[in-house]
Amino acid sequence: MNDPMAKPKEWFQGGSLVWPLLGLVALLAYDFLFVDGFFRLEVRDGHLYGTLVDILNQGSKTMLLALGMTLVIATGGVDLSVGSLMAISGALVAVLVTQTEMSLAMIVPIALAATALLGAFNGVLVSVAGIQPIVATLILMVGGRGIAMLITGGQIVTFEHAGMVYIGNGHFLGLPFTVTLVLVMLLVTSLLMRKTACGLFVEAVGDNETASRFSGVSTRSVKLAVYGFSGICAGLAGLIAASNIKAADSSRVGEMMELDAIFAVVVGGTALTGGRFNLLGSIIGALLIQTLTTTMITQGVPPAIAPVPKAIVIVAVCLLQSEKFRAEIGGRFGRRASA
Amino acid sequence: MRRFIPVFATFAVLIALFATASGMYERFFTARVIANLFSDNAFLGITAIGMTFVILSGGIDLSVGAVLAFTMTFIASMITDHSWHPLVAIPTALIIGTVFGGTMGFLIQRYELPPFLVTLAGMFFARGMAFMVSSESISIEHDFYTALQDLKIVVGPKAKLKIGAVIFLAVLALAIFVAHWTPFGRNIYAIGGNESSARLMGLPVASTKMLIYALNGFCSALAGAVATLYMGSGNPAMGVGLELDAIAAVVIGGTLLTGGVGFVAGTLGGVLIFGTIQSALIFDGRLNSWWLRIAISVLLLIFILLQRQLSRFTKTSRT
Amino acid sequence: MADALLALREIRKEFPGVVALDKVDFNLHAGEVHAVMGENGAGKSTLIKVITGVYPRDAGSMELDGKSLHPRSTLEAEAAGISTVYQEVNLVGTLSVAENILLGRQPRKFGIIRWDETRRLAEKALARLGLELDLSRQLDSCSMAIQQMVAIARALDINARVLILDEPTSSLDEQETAALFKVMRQLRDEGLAILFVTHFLDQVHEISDRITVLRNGALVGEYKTVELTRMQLIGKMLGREPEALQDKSTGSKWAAETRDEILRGEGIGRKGSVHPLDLSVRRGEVVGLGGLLGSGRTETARLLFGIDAPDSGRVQIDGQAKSLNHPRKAIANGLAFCSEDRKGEGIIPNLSLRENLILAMQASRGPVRLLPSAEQEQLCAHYIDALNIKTPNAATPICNLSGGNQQKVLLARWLAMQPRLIILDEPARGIDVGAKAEIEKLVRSLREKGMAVVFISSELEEVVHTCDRVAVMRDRRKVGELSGEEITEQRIMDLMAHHE
Amino acid sequence: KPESTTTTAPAPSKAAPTGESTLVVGFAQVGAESSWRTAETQSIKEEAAERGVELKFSDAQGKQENQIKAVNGFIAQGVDAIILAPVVETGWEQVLKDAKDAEIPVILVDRGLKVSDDSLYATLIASDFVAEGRMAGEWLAKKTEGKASIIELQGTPGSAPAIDRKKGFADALKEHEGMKIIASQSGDFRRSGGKEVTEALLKVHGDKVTAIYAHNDDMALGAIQAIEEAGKKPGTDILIVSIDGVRGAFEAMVKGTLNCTVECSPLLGPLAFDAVEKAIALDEQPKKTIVEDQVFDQSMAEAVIDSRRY
Ligand SMILES: Nc1ncnc2c1ncn2[C@@H]1O[C@H](COP(=O)(O)OP(=O)(O)OP(=O)(O)O)[C@@H](O)[C@H]1O
Ligand SMILES: Nc1ncnc2c1ncn2[C@@H]1O[C@H](COP(=O)(O)OP(=O)(O)OP(=O)(O)O)[C@@H](O)[C@H]1O
Ligand SMILES: [Mg+2]
Ligand SMILES: [Mg+2]
Repeated sequence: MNDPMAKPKEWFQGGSLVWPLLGLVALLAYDFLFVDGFFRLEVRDGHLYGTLVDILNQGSKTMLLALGMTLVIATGGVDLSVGSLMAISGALVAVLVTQTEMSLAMIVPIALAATALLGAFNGVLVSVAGIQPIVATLILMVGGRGIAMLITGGQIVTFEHAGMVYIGNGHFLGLPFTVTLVLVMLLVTSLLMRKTACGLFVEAVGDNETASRFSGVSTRSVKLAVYGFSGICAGLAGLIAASNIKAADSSRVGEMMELDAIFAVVVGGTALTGGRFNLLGSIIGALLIQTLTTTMITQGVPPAIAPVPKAIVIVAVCLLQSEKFRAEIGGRFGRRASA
Repeated sequence: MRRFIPVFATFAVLIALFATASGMYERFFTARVIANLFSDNAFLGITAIGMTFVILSGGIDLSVGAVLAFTMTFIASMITDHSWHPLVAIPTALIIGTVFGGTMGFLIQRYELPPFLVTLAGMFFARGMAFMVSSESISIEHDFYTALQDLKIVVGPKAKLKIGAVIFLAVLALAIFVAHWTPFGRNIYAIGGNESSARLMGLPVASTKMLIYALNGFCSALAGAVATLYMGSGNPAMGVGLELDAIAAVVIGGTLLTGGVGFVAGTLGGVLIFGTIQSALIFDGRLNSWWLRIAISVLLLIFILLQRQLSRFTKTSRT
Repeated sequence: MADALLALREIRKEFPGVVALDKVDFNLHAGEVHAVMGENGAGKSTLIKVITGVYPRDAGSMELDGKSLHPRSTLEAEAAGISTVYQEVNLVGTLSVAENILLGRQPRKFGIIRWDETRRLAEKALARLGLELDLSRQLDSCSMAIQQMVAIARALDINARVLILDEPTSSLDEQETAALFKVMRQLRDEGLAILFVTHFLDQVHEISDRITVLRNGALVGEYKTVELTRMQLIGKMLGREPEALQDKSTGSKWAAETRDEILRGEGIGRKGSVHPLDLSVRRGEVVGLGGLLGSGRTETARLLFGIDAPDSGRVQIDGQAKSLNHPRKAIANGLAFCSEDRKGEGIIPNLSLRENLILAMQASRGPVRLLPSAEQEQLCAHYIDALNIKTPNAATPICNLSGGNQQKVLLARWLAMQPRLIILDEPARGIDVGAKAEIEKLVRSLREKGMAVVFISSELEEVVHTCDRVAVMRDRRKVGELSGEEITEQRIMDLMAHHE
Repeated sequence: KPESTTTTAPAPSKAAPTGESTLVVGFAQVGAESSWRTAETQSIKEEAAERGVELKFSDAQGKQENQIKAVNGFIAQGVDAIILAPVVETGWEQVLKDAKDAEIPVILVDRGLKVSDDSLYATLIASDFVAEGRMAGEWLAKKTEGKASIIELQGTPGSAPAIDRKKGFADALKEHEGMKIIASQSGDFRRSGGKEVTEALLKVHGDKVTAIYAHNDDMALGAIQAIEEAGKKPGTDILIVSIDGVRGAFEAMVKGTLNCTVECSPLLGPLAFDAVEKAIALDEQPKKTIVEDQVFDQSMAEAVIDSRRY
């Protein structure tokens, strides 16, 4: 396949972090110039305090979701159910924390196991039953929220459990604990992907599933694993979300977050068609979208029309990444059509 | 013939579903319920048809719900607040929708941007614009409009097809024709099947792709117009999540998200399966909010699996 | 000679890390068949893609009929009268055979496609190549050869002044090649200019009037075919004197009966694909599968490798019954399968050469024990050298390699596994003469070490030359088996064409 | 105190089911997006069970189109009456006409509709969202003596309560020069939304903020957490007033972190079914019943918290 257009949708090789980073920097530059106190950082009670810290903390959920989503997308799939899985893990934890004597060391694994299992269920639908990913995960997106509401009886279950509260509100090394959580997950995932053959298999399956299967890769297990992993990430994000507000809001938590996560992944350089992926890029993408949200809140953009600037930023970042666009604008990139 | 199996499977599933519901609920198997199925799902159906083309070409469009909302609000606002005549307001809205879709198509095609992101931006943009036109829902007061709304075809005892349903069916017929008997339609299939090949085969890939999104923008706007006829108002918050319903309907109808494979007629089946599940659950009325969600998903799952199983029957040896 | 219809001057094309074409001149005249020859990666396909506007050229000029030519897409090239069959079949697999032939040019009335007319025209286009196919069949479900024929039929059907064929015959058998040549001659006589690329030297001499040879992206020269002997041609392509390329030894004839049976299939078959057949392969033996297009050779290979599950019969490996229902199991039992469909079933396009090469090996090691990178590098270095793979480095995405080099990487993927039985389905597809000899040598040496080979090829000569035993297939049924001295082209052809 | 057309939400009736053939009533609910909403659903379900009415429940997941489908479904099914909690005010004309043609009375709960013809529905039992917003504003004005810098946490853009509660609050503020809304953002009626928005705005506006007005309690509860994390005392450093009167709000008031909530009672079941019965019997009834809203502040919280049912 030595022709340049065999993958026209491929938009740039997963690898270049320059463009999403540039988008993020541009946005931050805007904030620096126009938003008072955006960069103000102070130390309070031994930890950093400021808008930037909030962005890290609030963005942690999207970052975690984006980690799992990256792998799913790399296999050529997509996971719409992450928001509902967040609700389920939050609901489970809230109910277990308030109604049983179990320790957190038991509860958290239970919640994560549950979401991992449900994620794997997505994987089964996709790889064994052969249902298309969007629809397969749509099923759990609708039903999962039902399950979460079933667990909490449709109520908002509040808790005061110190350990649970710490996850989303505590501080570690002067930064929100969630930052550590994200970093650990990123590190573990990166190691798993680059120091074992998992990354190779994920990319191979996403790039050419048939050829991978013929080479002896167990495409089914790969898919089961990535959806399960996405479930775990969603579970963790759910824990943070619940901990953040010290409550499980099973009917609302995580709504629309799947779109944010997918956005983060794609902006970060992983093509929706599967194949090469870029974990760090997804994290940057998630930061970008959180910075945007926070900027709009602080800038007082009327909420009803807040989507408009969001749309503009998305398109701008996309165009920035488009080689063709850069060529057209820059001119000096020459007439070299992108390969 | 083999190519049609998934469509047959879809309709077989629909019939099975309908029969089950009819057995379970009194008054379900009536002309009225069937007519309602078309009237209530007309605007979903129209967006799903547009979406079918997009998906056949290997793309996706997340903006449909928001464009529908914008169109509704625009039409309502123009008629009620600015006293435009409906016959001016509706075509204007359709043109705006088409241009909007075409613009997204342009970005996707020209700069090779991922459709997912561009249409996501389109969704945000259109939603924001809908709220900019009006932050509240507006009712449409115009005699001509009321007259339009009252147009209906009586198809049985207490059963009537409202104007929306009629438009839906007309669009469906037209779409089937376009998909199968015009070069444009075939080019869509070719692009979805293998875009690089389509390009090397010398097909007009660029213009076709732009047209597809323009067409879908038109369909979304038309769906918006139909929705105003359905409800007599414009609501900027309407159609949240409609894109997912539309995509689901298309896929249940046997179209592959990878592009190139599927039928417009299948989409009708998908929409009706969706609508029937909803109707059946309304007839049941015993489930609370969470069981309702669980039931919808379980039913969807069952019928998707059934559809797949049926269409697998005759799978050719090589896949 | 009159002015050239298509004239290229000092064309240059560079890819990151590779100069694919450097100051290449090329003249194509009306009424000639002009062969472009060169090793894998010499730049033939790139030259073609520059002509048709797939790649913009970096420097140089092109003229068509005296007017300067600047196509920016194939659409424009086609409008200028250039019709092309690319090296990799570029058709839409999800559409029917008939549509693929006429896509974009369907006969219509008031803008409405006339399907009956479409089918009639498609039928006609195929008939010209002596082909009769089920027109409504989805192209995907047809074998590579048929796909290639359809692509050719499509290109011939376009009213063009220049016809470009990039390795059109790579998976065709002799009959179809003959049919194609007949049409080519006819078109040439009608005044068409035909650019033809192939690695089959016989074909070059049979059909072409002139030859342009490329080496490493540079022009070696333009010659009249009649003035260039086969050996000279090879010399020009390789840039050195051809040594004993035609190592005539047919390998050691193994005393087959004394060898252990590695694989034994009894009555294996699958409804709708192959009729139950017996097949056994012994250690150190090369078993050929002969047959015409669509005779079921590939299908048989797929059954053996567990891609399609057989629904009758049983398979024994080393005398033990095994159920091979997934390639993974087949691989675990020492089998390997090099598919004929390089693009669809072989390469992982965006991954690097290295990742493509180690994929099968890594898959059998499981996800945890990553092959140490030193070992990976060593493997790559070894095979890049052994198979003479032309690439900037092992990290290059495989989709940037030329077709033949991709094929070599895939072979390396399997050879690295040191399988006990390898199934090679058209392994020589798109491989240059030098490489072909290399691969043959390699296979022989592996056989020496006891590897068994199932060999599928449309080139009878190659089959005769390589195989210890040949199972001949017709209509997806095994119709006979030849061994030892019985293996001659004539005998195989007789069996294939059903006089027993 | 109550005016003739206003009433406080009564306790559920204990009347035994009547022995006649059971009534079938369809209830087209918006969704289950907040604790207030689930309390309303609960109230109607309990009352139906209490009266032996067969209730057909439909959850529209927040979408008007689904609600219309539900009403159409109820009509096709031939229910005796329909209770509708409309998600927005317009767009009901057609489906209500169909109901009327089928002679099925429609009882609207919790907000009114804009229809050209009043006879399309039997009666409306509703809270006055504008009044709620006004009451919250007036309370805050009194408490701060007309001087405040306020952050407003809006509900979901486009939803009727968000629009009306914003309007009412703004009305109340008109009379007080010193009261300014310095920022107004949507928290989407969510606890997490309330927290995120407050968190961000406190960073920007710092010590200027003296009060927060939230369109529902959930957002206020989120805001309280954000204030605490910013090292301030909610309820003292920053006054917080919200609407709905869910249990969590009362608990917060007892703790002193919330200052005031305006009750908007979701316990409409008994009233709704009274109206249903009257409508079926074709009895006279007022076209509109406003459920009176009550302002609760910290001083009353302790006393009433145990009697809160949602
Ligand atoms: N898209 C591309 N990006 C980078 N390098 C490329 C690309 N296409 C081709 N090349 C390189 O250009 C050189 C010439 O390739 P080309 O495909 O023209 O060879 P070829 O003569 O057709 O060989 P073959 O006989 O194997 O088909 C090769 O080294 C190849 O690796
Ligand atoms: N003339 C034909 N008409 C219709 N279908 C055909 C024809 N020839 C082959 N096929 C189908 O193509 C598929 C591929 O056959 P297969 O690949 O096994 O053949 P093969 O012997 O390997 O030939 P090839 O040289 O084409 O690879 C089979 O499903 C076969 O039914
Ligand atoms: Mg080539
Ligand atoms: Mg074959």
